[in-house]
Amino acid sequence: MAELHGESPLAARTETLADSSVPGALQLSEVAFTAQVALRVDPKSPAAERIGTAVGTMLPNQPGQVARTEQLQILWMGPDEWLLVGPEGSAERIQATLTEALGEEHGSVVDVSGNRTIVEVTGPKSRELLAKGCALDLHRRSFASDQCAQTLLARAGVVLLCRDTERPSFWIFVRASFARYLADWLADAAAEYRV
Amino acid sequence: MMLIPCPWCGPRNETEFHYGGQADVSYPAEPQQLSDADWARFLFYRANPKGIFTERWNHQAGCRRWFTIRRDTTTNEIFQDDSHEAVTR
Amino acid sequence: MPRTPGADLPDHPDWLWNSPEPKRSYDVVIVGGGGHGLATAYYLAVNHGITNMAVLESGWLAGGNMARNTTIIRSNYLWDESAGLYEHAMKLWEGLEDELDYPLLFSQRGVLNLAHSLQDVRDSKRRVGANRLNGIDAEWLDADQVAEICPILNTSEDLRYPVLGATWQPRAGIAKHDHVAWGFARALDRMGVDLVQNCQVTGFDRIGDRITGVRTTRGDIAAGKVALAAAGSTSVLTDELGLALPIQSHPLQALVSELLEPVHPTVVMSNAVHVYVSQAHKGELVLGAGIDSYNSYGQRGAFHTIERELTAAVELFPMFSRAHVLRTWAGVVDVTPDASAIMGLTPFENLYVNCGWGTGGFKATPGVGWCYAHTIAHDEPHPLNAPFNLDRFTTGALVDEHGAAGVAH
Amino acid sequence: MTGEYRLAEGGRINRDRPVRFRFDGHDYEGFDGDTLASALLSNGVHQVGTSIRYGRPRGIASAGPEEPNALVQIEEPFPEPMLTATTVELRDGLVASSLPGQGRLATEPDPARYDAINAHCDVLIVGAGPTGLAAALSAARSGARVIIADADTEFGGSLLGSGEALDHAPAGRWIDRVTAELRDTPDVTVLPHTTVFGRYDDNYLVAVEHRGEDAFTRQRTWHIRAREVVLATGSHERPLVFPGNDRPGTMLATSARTYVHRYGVLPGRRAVVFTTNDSAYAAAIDLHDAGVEIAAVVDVRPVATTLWTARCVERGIQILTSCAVTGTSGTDRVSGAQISPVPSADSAPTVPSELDCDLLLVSGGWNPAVHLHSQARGTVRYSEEIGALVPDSTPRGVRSVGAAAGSFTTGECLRTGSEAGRDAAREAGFGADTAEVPGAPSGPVTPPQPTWLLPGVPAESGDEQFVDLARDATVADVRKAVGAGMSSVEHIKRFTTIGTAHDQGKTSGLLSSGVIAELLGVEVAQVGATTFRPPYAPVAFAALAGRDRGDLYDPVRVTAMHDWHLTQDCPFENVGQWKRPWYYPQPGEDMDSAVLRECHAVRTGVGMQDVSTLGKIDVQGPDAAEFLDLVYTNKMSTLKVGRIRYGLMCHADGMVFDDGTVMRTGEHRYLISTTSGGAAGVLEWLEDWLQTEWPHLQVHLTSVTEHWATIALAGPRSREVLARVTSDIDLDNDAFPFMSWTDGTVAGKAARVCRISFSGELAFEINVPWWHGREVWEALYQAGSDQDITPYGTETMHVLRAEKGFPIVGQDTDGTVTPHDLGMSWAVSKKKDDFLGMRSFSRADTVRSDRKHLVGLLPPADSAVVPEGTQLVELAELPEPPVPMLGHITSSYRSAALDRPFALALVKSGRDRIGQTIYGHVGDRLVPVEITEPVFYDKEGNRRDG
Repeated sequence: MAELHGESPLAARTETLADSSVPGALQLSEVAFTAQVALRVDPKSPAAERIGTAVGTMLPNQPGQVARTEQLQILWMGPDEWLLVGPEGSAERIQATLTEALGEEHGSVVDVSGNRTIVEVTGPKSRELLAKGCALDLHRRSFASDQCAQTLLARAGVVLLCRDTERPSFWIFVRASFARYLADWLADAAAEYRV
Repeated sequence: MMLIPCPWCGPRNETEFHYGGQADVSYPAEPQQLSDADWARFLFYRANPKGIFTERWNHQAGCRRWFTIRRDTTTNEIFQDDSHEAVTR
Repeated sequence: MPRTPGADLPDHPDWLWNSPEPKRSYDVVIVGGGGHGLATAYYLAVNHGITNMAVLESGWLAGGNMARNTTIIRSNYLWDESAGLYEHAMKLWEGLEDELDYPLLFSQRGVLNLAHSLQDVRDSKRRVGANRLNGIDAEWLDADQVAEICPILNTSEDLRYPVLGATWQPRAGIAKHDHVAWGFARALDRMGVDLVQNCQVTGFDRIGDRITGVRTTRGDIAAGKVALAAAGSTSVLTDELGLALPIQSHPLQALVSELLEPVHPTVVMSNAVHVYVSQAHKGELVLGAGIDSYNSYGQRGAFHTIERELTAAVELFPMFSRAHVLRTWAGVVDVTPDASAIMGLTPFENLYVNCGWGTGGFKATPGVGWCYAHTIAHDEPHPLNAPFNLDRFTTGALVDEHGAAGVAH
Repeated sequence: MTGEYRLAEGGRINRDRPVRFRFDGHDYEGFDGDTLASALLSNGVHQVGTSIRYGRPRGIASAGPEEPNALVQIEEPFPEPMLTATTVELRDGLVASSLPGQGRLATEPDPARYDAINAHCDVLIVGAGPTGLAAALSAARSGARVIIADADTEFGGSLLGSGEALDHAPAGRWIDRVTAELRDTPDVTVLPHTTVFGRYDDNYLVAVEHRGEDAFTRQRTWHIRAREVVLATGSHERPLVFPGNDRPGTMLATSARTYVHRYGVLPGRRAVVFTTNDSAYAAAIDLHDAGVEIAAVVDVRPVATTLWTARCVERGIQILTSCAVTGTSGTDRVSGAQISPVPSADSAPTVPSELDCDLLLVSGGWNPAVHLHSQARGTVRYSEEIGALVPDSTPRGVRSVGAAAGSFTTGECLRTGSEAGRDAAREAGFGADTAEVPGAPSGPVTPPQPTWLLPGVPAESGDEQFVDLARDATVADVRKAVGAGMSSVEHIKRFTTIGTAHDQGKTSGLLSSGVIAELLGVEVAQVGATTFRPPYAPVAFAALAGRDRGDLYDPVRVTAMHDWHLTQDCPFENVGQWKRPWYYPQPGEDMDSAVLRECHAVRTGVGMQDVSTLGKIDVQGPDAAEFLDLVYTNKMSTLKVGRIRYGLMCHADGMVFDDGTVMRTGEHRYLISTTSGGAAGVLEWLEDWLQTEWPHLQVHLTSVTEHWATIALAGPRSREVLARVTSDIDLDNDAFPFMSWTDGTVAGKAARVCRISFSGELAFEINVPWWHGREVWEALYQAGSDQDITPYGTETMHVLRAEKGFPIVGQDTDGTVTPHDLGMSWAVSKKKDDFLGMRSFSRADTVRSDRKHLVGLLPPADSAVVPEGTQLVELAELPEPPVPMLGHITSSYRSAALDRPFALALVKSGRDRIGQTIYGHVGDRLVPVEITEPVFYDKEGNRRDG
């Protein structure tokens, strides 16, 4: 059941993010209300294969790999763990698909849509901005499109997803309770680009 | 700032990890059958070698998996598998 | 000659100690020439008349944690057992300068232990109450009173974790660590005790479960009794005997700034934000942090610990912003599961153990010496160190200073 | 006005931009590009203060970070203590003063911003002198990611001050060309004015970039993870020890050369040059050519190098070989140097001759800057050939090259630098070649003659022979330390304080080892040196604090309803990183009255609390029940789907460490809750057991803490309020009994509703997805408005649960408390074979009958609340300390329902003392308190069903 959403975790920071954006250098905004479903299943099991068939792509089996379908991004989160990200309102449909494909096999499907929100960071200054708080090597050769990583950004745990190596563009998945902190941190770190 | 090789996510800064101390300390099969002294050994006694230490880490900020590495407690060089060549520097 | 503030410390005496060759036999051999080893030898000589004794040090005398700590002295521990031992040490500190006839620069400028959360406040008041009933000077101060004692401390409510108050022990303070060690060493040298440097103990001689001597890089040395005072290296020694100890060795880092005009009148410790600060006699700020999480004998720690510590320092003391870090270093501290020490007999006859002082070693120095000497001389623990036996890990009668008191260092 | 010592032309200063500054109360002018030191020298100011112990005048002794004397306090633009005049960039309006002793910190807040950045590279090159630039060129051309950093404001290193020609052209051209190429190469980061000050595990190097006083960010800390590191850190010239070696006008020879070439400043008019090696000759020649009269070059060696001799002869400079400076004259400035032949076994003592001079240049050899090498666990050895410590090993991934490795000619530095850059890039996996390097003049070199104590100088003059100028420590001090029985360099350093000043012994470190060696009669190699600890150069606290300041010091975690709370102006309690409403004061209310009102509302009407911060973990799998049986003290496998049970978790030592509710949401599925602060720790703890001890158990854990916004609706009217916003949930007791849950719709949103109560009242816990939290909260608030629905905070929650005797883990427990101590044996299963903590309950200490128990306490009804933390004693009169203590008060409040104060406490044998009166020690008073059962209110539990 798709339903109208209330208030996203960064609704109160919409302006902060917009104000921190610098045309031609940096664009910051929230991507709110995506459907997010946590999946745990043995990647070698028939269930994993069934799930691959059901969602239209095999579950990525390399650390940090992201698989895409028209509707879904599937992020590798651990050796038997994935995060499926879909459009707003699709969480129940994704869960149903996964649960059905899982069948009687051991695995878990949990709606975690509210758990994290997403900050999109785009523009030539993105990497530098992120580097101020993220120790991962974000160079195009090390962290390319459709790669993801769970790591720390400033003092918050995040999932980083490279959406586009060239522009470049990143999604930062952050726990809802940490989202304002992260937005404030990003604004502070981006402040120098406005002068 | 050690670079700790998570077997899944690859080398990451030590700040992403939580230390778990000595590896291979198994929970006793039948705790109720143990003497107090043996139970105390399980609870509180851990090896404390100066040199190579087989120890556990949890990739807390990453994939959340626990894993085991060997590390030299005098140099922080880390060894994987049975290799004598440090994987880090 | 005009001397500038911060120019110097009092002069050392003209003579300190000899560096003799070890003899082949002693009544007592103390393994470890740090503060604890030296103090123990001192009280063995003074209180128990034992002088046919050697203190064996693998490197240079008092060059381990004694040379690396942040010199804070206090006795405001929660549990009766800890309070008894540390307060005994405090009383000894109060007379030590005269006794050793050495300028130890023991300065009772007080220690503030800050509270940053409501639970910190409860724990602090609990500790203050326990301290007072144990005869230890202690007060609970609210944020305004804290600001009166230490005006440079940021007590505003804007802090991420505001200072809600603090415990205050006026008799607490700092001393000059080298001077303390050298004071003991000089006294021992005068009494004919051998201080043997560059002498690494590599093993033990034993007959059954009776220890008869030590093997060293400078030859075998027979000993009536062998007392370990080797802090983080203790398990390396006892592994040889198959004697397991519940200690883990961790790095503990500290740093100093340049010499600065006096701004900081006391000692401030904050466990919640992991920093402790004093301003030493010459004017340098001395800062410490929490221990690094992993086992290490490397005498160096990780940089992020230093960064976090300085962040906390600048938050609490905004005026430190442009002070400079001159030097950072690390010691190796041996930590027990209950953050309390182990001192007493061992399953081996004539072998005694003192370790596990974690971050509390320096402040306990004379108290340890006094009690450990008693333990060695009488072959039974002094009442003050009796609770710090190894058996407590089996019975469960821990002296859980980190679980309950939440205050380290 | 140009300073009288400024050359008419030359130098890398910008003569079009004069800069006015003030030093020690006098106004001066210099140029953009000057340091404070060069500007002072250009105005003829040598003395920049007095020494710390003896108050002796001291002058500028160097041109770089090794400066031991010229310490300054910056006053404007903002106070900063203890910088070296030789590294302070001149700027308009700079106000500084000399600083012999303690620096001064500003009392006003520092307005500057500081931050940090992470960087990764294949090759990090530390130092951008000839060696570093050549290395960078080789590495950069291979396509490797290169970072090159240099502490100086511009690249070039020694070339900036040497006036050397490369390929017969001024070296500056090569520097500019290389720097430009590096800047233009993709993936090369060029960092001038950036000091790499520490090397940590796995090639993690830390640097501070000085971005400028007017920059948005004043200083930036770089955290650099490098595959390979090339240490092209150069070397420091060493002074010489002789009587009166501290007089202003005494300067390192090559520094004087730097002042001429880089700043166009003559450091004096007539110089004596005292050396043990060839490098000072270049200084003598260059200063001569710039117009300084060279009175003599005094060389301790018996023979000078032919090339240099010829150049001196050309210029009429006399060379005095086998001679030494054995004294100086002058008051505030050197006016003459006494020269004596170095005595040999068969020579008779001679009377020194005196040469007039206003500048005494010294060179005692060169110390490679091995600091970072040493921090990388590289070993060093004492090299007899160059009389200095040189790298003696190659730590993995770190190579020292050029002067840092003991190669001192520019040609050699360029060549080996280029090779090192190539090798480092190759090691990092790039097909690199050596970049071509320009030709640099070089010639035969006569080996230096390391000199520590001058032979023939009387011991009495030891207190005028300075070993560490910064600490005013002399040969006499070292002699005293040795005389006191000390032989370790570490002891002597501590005894004399040598090497402990702002420069951490850059000029004095090895010098003191040499002096110690001579006094002990041993080799320098035996004495060794003290450890090189980070930072290489002083670094400001704020630079390391970075941007994690103020609100960014630690994340502020908030719930979905946070903005609503903000509208109520409620104070917040920090609970871990969370901000939780503490209480909601109405106008004129203090905390006590607000809490009494809130408590009363919940007991008599209806209240609501934001409890979203509680941790939530989804537990799934066929073995979920078995797993939970192992980690909770009570049995969870028997819980029926749809029902909820309270659970306690213990560590294996039997001590309580977390608690919460367990909902069975399916045959193989549970949702468990944790304390607000404990969520992350509990999840990791559970994963630990699951992954490492019981990997055979088929269970998956997923944190869903923030997925849900959770509202507690509590009080006898709660059912009535909830009924107004839900139509599909039967709220009747029988249909929806205590400790059960159901899914339904609340305020139009899909919700999971639980019948649990932490207050003892009829209560519901409503869970909705995060983004509906505020809407549903407001809907409930609206629905209860006619019932005076009362939002309440953590304080009221604490009071209400305490009235019911419910403990709070972390407040009523402290890591030493078992479930039995809490009186919660009912939550410890006796039917299970094992669970975490079970074995520990039968240890000698845990079976003691006199353990501390959680009990209730009643102070006199009309008395004040007894403070939490109060210690409890048995006797009405206090004996002398130590006073035996029975325990302490863990929770203490005024109860609205009971209209009296009450408390919870951990008391020795507490349950056996119920009914007894003991005493709380409050201030210096004893307050009687009666021990009671811990449940004060609704003992029968009748209220939970409304």
